[in-house]
Amino acid sequence: MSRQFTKLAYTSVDDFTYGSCPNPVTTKNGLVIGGGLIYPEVNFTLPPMNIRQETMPEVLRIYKDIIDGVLKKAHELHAPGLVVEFETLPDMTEHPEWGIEIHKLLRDTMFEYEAKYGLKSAMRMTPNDLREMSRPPVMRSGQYWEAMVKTFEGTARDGADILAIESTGGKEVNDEAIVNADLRTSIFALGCLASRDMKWLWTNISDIAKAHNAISGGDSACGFANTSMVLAEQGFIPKVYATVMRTITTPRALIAIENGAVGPGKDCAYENVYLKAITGTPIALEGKSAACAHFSPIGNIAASVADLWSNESVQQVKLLSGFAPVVSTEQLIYDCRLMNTAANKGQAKLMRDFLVESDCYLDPQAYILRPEIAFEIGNEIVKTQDPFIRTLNTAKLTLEILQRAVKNKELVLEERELNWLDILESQIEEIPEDEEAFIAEMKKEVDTSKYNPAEYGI
Amino acid sequence: MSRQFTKLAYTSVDDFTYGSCPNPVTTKNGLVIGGGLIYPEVNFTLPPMNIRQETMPEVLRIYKDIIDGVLKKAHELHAPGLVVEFETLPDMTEHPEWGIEIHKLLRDTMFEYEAKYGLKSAMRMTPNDLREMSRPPVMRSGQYWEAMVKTFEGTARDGADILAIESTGGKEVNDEAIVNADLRTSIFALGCLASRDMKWLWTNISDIAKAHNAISGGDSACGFANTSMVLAEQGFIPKVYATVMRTITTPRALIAIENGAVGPGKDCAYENVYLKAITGTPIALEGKSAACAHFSPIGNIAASVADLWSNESVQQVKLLSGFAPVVSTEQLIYDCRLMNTAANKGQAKLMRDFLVESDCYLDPQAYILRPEIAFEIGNEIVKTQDPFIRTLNTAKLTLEILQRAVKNKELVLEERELNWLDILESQIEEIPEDEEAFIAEMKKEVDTSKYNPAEYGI
Amino acid sequence: MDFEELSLAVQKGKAKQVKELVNQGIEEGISIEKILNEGLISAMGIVGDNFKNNKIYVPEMLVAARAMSAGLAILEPLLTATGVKPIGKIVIGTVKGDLHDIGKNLVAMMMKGMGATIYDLGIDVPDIAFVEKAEEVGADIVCISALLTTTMPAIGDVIREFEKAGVRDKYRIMVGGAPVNQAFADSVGADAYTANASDAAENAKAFLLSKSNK
Amino acid sequence: MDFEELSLAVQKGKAKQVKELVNQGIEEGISIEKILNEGLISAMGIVGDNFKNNKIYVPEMLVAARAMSAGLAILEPLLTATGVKPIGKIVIGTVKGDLHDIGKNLVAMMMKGMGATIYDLGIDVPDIAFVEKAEEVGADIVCISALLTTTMPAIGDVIREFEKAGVRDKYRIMVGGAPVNQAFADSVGADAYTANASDAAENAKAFLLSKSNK
Ligand SMILES: [Zn+2]
Ligand SMILES: [Zn+2]
Ligand SMILES: [Zn+2]
Repeated sequence: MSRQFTKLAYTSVDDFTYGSCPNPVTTKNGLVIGGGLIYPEVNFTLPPMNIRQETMPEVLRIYKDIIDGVLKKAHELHAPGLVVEFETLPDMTEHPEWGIEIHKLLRDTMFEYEAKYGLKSAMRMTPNDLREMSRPPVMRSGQYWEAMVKTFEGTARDGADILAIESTGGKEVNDEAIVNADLRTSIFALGCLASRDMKWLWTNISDIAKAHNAISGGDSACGFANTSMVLAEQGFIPKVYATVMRTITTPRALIAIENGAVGPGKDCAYENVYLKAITGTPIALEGKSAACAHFSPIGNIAASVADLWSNESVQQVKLLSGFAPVVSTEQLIYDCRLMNTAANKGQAKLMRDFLVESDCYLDPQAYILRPEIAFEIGNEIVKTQDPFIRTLNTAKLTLEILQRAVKNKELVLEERELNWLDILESQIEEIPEDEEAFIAEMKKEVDTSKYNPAEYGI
Repeated sequence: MSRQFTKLAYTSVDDFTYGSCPNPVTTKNGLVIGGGLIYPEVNFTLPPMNIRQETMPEVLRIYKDIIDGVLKKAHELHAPGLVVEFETLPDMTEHPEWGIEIHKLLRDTMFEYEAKYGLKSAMRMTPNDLREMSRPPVMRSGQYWEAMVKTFEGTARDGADILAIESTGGKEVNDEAIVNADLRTSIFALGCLASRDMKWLWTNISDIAKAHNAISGGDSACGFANTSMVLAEQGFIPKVYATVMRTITTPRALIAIENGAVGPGKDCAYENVYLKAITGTPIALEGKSAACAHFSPIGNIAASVADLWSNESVQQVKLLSGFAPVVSTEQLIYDCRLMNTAANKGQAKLMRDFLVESDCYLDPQAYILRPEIAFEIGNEIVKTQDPFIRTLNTAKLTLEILQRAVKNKELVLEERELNWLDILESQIEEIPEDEEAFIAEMKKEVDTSKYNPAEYGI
Repeated sequence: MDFEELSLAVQKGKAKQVKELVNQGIEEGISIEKILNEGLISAMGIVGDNFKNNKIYVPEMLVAARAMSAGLAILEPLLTATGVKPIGKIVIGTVKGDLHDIGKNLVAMMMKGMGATIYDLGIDVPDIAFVEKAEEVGADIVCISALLTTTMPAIGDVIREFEKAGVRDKYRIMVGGAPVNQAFADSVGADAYTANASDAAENAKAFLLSKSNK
Repeated sequence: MDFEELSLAVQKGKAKQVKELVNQGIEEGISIEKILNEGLISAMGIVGDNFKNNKIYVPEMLVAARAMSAGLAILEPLLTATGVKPIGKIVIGTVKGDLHDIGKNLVAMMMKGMGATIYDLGIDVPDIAFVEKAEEVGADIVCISALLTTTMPAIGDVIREFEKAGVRDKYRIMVGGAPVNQAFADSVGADAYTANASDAAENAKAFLLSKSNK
C-alpha cells in the first residue's frame, strides 16, 4: 500500500540536523541509523581491470583485501558503527552469481569483525540498474531485470542489510537534455517517465526486502543530478541548471518511500535533504570526503543533515599511506567523530549551522541545500500528490528561490549563470499543467528510438 | 643573536586556537598566516618514476599539471589563500638546478594565478636534508651540505616565501633506537646531537632567508616522531614510546626559533603545538586530511591550534574524480572553510574543543596534544635554557602525564602499553642530569661507525 | 555575402537564418569552401573560444553546432561535387560494455565544429567495429572513449584489433574518458591522450593540418 | 636439557642465560640441531606469534632476536662442522639512493628468527652488489626493499642485473617497501611481494621448506 506525504515530518527547522531523525532505521544487529549518531559509510571499487570468469579469483582477493583494510581501520579508530556499500559493476549484475559471491565475502567478513571485536556494521547492497543496456531500455521484463532481481534476492538472503539502487528510468531521455540544459525535457524525463518507473521498481524491491527481512533503503538520481553537478563543475553546463536538476529529482525519489522504502537514502542522492524533511527517514550523504569520487561545491553543507557520511566510491589504489579505501575510512571516521562530539555536547544545531554557512553563499547548488530552503521546497512538494505537478512546481520554485537569493545578495552568480536563470524560466513557462497534454507534446518532440513510452505505461 | 623563551606566549589557554597567534607571519604578497584565518597547505610529489636529466622534461610537465590543477581548484572553491609546499626528492637537492627549476615553475604559476584571479598564495620551500647520505653523516661541510645551500639560495632568490626542512641531525643514532623503543638513546640523539645541529643549521638557514627577503620558517623531526607514530600505527612499537618521542622533539625544534625561524612551522611537526604555546609563532599541521600520506590517531585534534592545514603529501595519481593533489586541495579547503566559519562567528574556541575532545581520550598521542597539556609541557620546557635538560625533563613529564591520565581514567591503554610506561620510565631514571657525564656514557654505548661526535662538536 | 552575419547566426544557433544565408551565398556564386571556412568553421572557432574562456556553456555550443550542421547539410553535396575534402575523417565511439556518451558526444561535436567528418559509432561498441568503420570510410583518426575503470581495458583490446588486422599504423588513435590517463594511453600504445574535449579537438586539428601539409 | 627453559630465556631476551643454557646442552651431548630447532627457532616462532597477536612489540622481538643470536653464535661453528645446513640463505638490502632501513631490518630480523642465514647489504646498495653477494654465498632468496617512489624503479634495475648476468632463475626474488605493490612486483618480474615483515618471513619460510623437500 502506498504511503502519502501531506506535510513535513518536522515542525521546527532547529531539529533538522545530522545523525538523528523522526523515523530512524534499525538493522538486524542493532545499528540505529538516525538515532543520535552519524556513522561513516564506505564505498569502494576495483582498480582498472577486466571482469571475466577467469579473473573472478583476483576480483575476490581484491575485495577481501579492501574489506579487511577497511574493517581493521574502523576497529583501530574505535568507530561506533560502520556502513559498507557494495555497489556492483555492470558485469557483476549481469552475472548475478558474481555479485552474490562478492557480497557474501564482504558481509561474512563484516560478521567476523563484529564477532571478534564488537564492530557493528551494516551492508548496503546496490546492484546497478542494467535495464538501460537495452536500447531503448526494457524496464519491466527481460534478462537485465531478471539479473537485477536475482542479485537483490541472493544478497538479501545472504545478509545484505539495506537494499538500494541508482535507478535509470527516464535517463535515456534525460542524457541529451543534460548537455543541452533542456529543463523542459528533464521535467518530462523525471516527472512523467522516471516517476512511473519508481512506483513499479520500488514496489518490487520492497517486496524482496520484506521476504528476506532486509531493509528497503532508497534510490538515487545519480545519473540525473550528480551527472549534472559534475558537468557543471567541469564548466560544461550552467550551475543553475544543475541546481534545478538537484531539486526536481525529489518527487521521483519520494515515490520510493511512498512504495516501501524506509531509508537510509543513498549517498549520492543529495535530494535526500528534501526527502528527510518530508518523510523523517534517515539519509546518507557525501561531500568533501567524497572528493575522491567527484568534486563538488557542497563539501560541508552536504553533511549538515546527514545520518550516514560517505566517500561515494574509491578504487583500490595505493596512496603513500596505504590503500585508498582505508584512507577514505579514516577520513570518514574522523569527520563523524567530530560531528558526534558536537552532538554529544548538545551542539548539533550549531555544528550544522557551521557546515551550512561555510558553503551556502558560494554556489547555487549549496544555497539550495540550506535547511530553511529544504523546508520551503518540501512544503511545496507535499501540496499535491501528483509527481508531474510536484516536479514542475519544484522547478519553478527553485528558479524563484535562486532569483530571490541573487536579488537579496545572498548569492553572487556569473553573468552567464544569470542569463541561464532567464533561459530556464522561459523553457518551462509554457509547460501545460495537464500531464496528458504535456505527454502528448513531448511524444512529438522526443525521439522514440531513444525510449519506449509503453515501458512507462504512456 | 639567539632568542630565549622563559615563559609561554599565551596567558590563557582559551586564546590558544587555530588560525590565530600572537606573532603572525606576513608574506611579501600580504598573506597573513596566524592572523585570524586558517589556510590550506597543499603538498604533493611525483608518481613512481626515475629522476634523471633525461626525465626532467617529464618531471616538469607533471609538476605543471599538478600546480595548475591545485590552483584552478583553489580559485574555483574561493579559497581566501593557499600555501603550497614543494618538498624536494633527494635527486632534486643533489642536483640543485633541478629543484630550483621545479620551484620556479611552481612559484611562477602561483604568481600568474594571483595576477589573473587574485588568488593569494605562498610557497614553502623544503629541500630535504641530504647530509645523512654520507655514512656516518657529514653535518657541516661537503657536497651534500653545499647542494642544500644552493637549493635554499636559488629558490629564495626565485621567490620562495618560507624556507623549511626536515633536518636529520641525530637520526643516524635514533633510527635503531626507534625500533628498540630505546628512550635513553633517543634522548641522547635529540637532546645532545640534534640540538647542537639545529643551532648551526638554523643560523645558516635564517641568514639565507634574510639575504633574499624570505621567511625562515621552521623544521620538523619527521624522521623521529612521525616515523615513530607510523610504526606505532602499524603495531610495531609502543604508542606510549611514540607519544614521548613526539614531545621530546620540542626542545630541539625550539632551537630553530631561538636562532632565526619565525614560523609557520612545518606540517608534520606535531611538536608545533608546544612551539606555538611557547613562542606564539604560527604553525602548520596535518591530520585526517593527510591520511593520504600516513594514517594517525590524531586526525581532528591536530587541527585544533593549527594556522595552516596540510595534506602532508600525495602523489600525482588518478582517482575517480581527478588527480589526488586536487582531491587533497578540495578537502583541505572545505576543512578550513568550516573552521573559519566557526571562527568568524566567534566560536573558534568551541570548534577547537570539539576537535580536541573528539580524539583526546582515544590514544595517548592525541591526549598529549590537548591545549592544557601543551601548556603544561611548554611551561616545563621554559624552566631552563638547556636543550638536554629540556629533553630529559619533557620525557619524564610526558610519562608522568600519561600515568596520571590512566589513573584518572581519562585514557585507556592496552596492558602491553601499560607495561611499556614502566619500561620507558626505568630506561631513563638513571640518566645523569649532567650532560657531560651523559655524553660520556653514551659515547661508550653508541656505535661510532654510525655517527661522528666531532660533527656535533662533542 | 556578409560572412560576419552568417558567423553570428551560427554563434547564436539560428539554424533557419543560417540555411537562408548559406543558400544566399551559393546563389551569389560565393566559393563553397569560403562559405564553409569563413562562415561556418570560423564561427565554431569563436564558439569554442567563448567556451574555453568561460563565456558560454556546452548547450550554447550545441545549439551553434546544430545551426552549423544545418548549413553544412546544404554545402556537403556541393563540396563533394567540387572535390573539396573535409579536414579529415574521424571515427569515434565508446567501448563495449560502456553506456556513457556525454563526453564522447562533446568530443564529436567539437571535432565536427572544426570541420572534420565524424562517424559516430555510439556506445557499447564491439572492438572490431572500430576497425571495420575506419577501413570502410578511410578514417584519419579513431577516437576511443571509456568512462568506467572496468571497461577502460577494452581500449587496449580495440587497439589490438587494429594490430591484428595489420592496419594499426594507418590511423592516429586517440583515447580518453574519466579513468584514462597518459600512463594508460602509453601502455596500450595510443597515439594521443587528452584530458578534455577541447584539448581533444585541438590535438586532432593539429594532427590533421600537419597531415594535409605533407 | 630443559628446552622450555631455553625457549623462555630467548623469549625474554636473556642473552647471558641463553649462552649458558646452550653451552650446557652441548656439554650434555644434546644434538646441535635439536638445540637450534626446539630451543632457539621454536622460541622465535612463539615470539613471532606473540607479535602477530598483538601481545608484544618489535622491541621485544629484537631483544629476543639478540638473545637468539647469542646462542646461535655458539652453535654455528658446530653446525658447520657437522654439515647441518641452515634452512636457507637470504641476501637483503635497500636499493641505491634509498637510505631507509627500518622495514628492511625488520624483515631481516624475522627471517633470521626462522633459522635462515641473512646477508644484509644495508642501504643504498648498488644494483650489481645484489648479484655479486647472491652468487658469492649461493643464496636461495634475494630480498629487495625500497621506501621511496623515486627509488622504487631501482628494484626493476636490480632484477635486470640478475637477468643480464644470466642468473635470474637461480634465485627467488622478493620485493617490498611502502610504495611497492603486487602490480609493481608483477611488472618487474619479482617472484613475490608481501605487504609486511611477518608475511615476508612466512612467504620465505614456505618457499625454503618446499625447496628443501625437493
Ligand atoms: Zn552515485
Ligand atoms: Zn614529514
Ligand atoms: Zn611534510
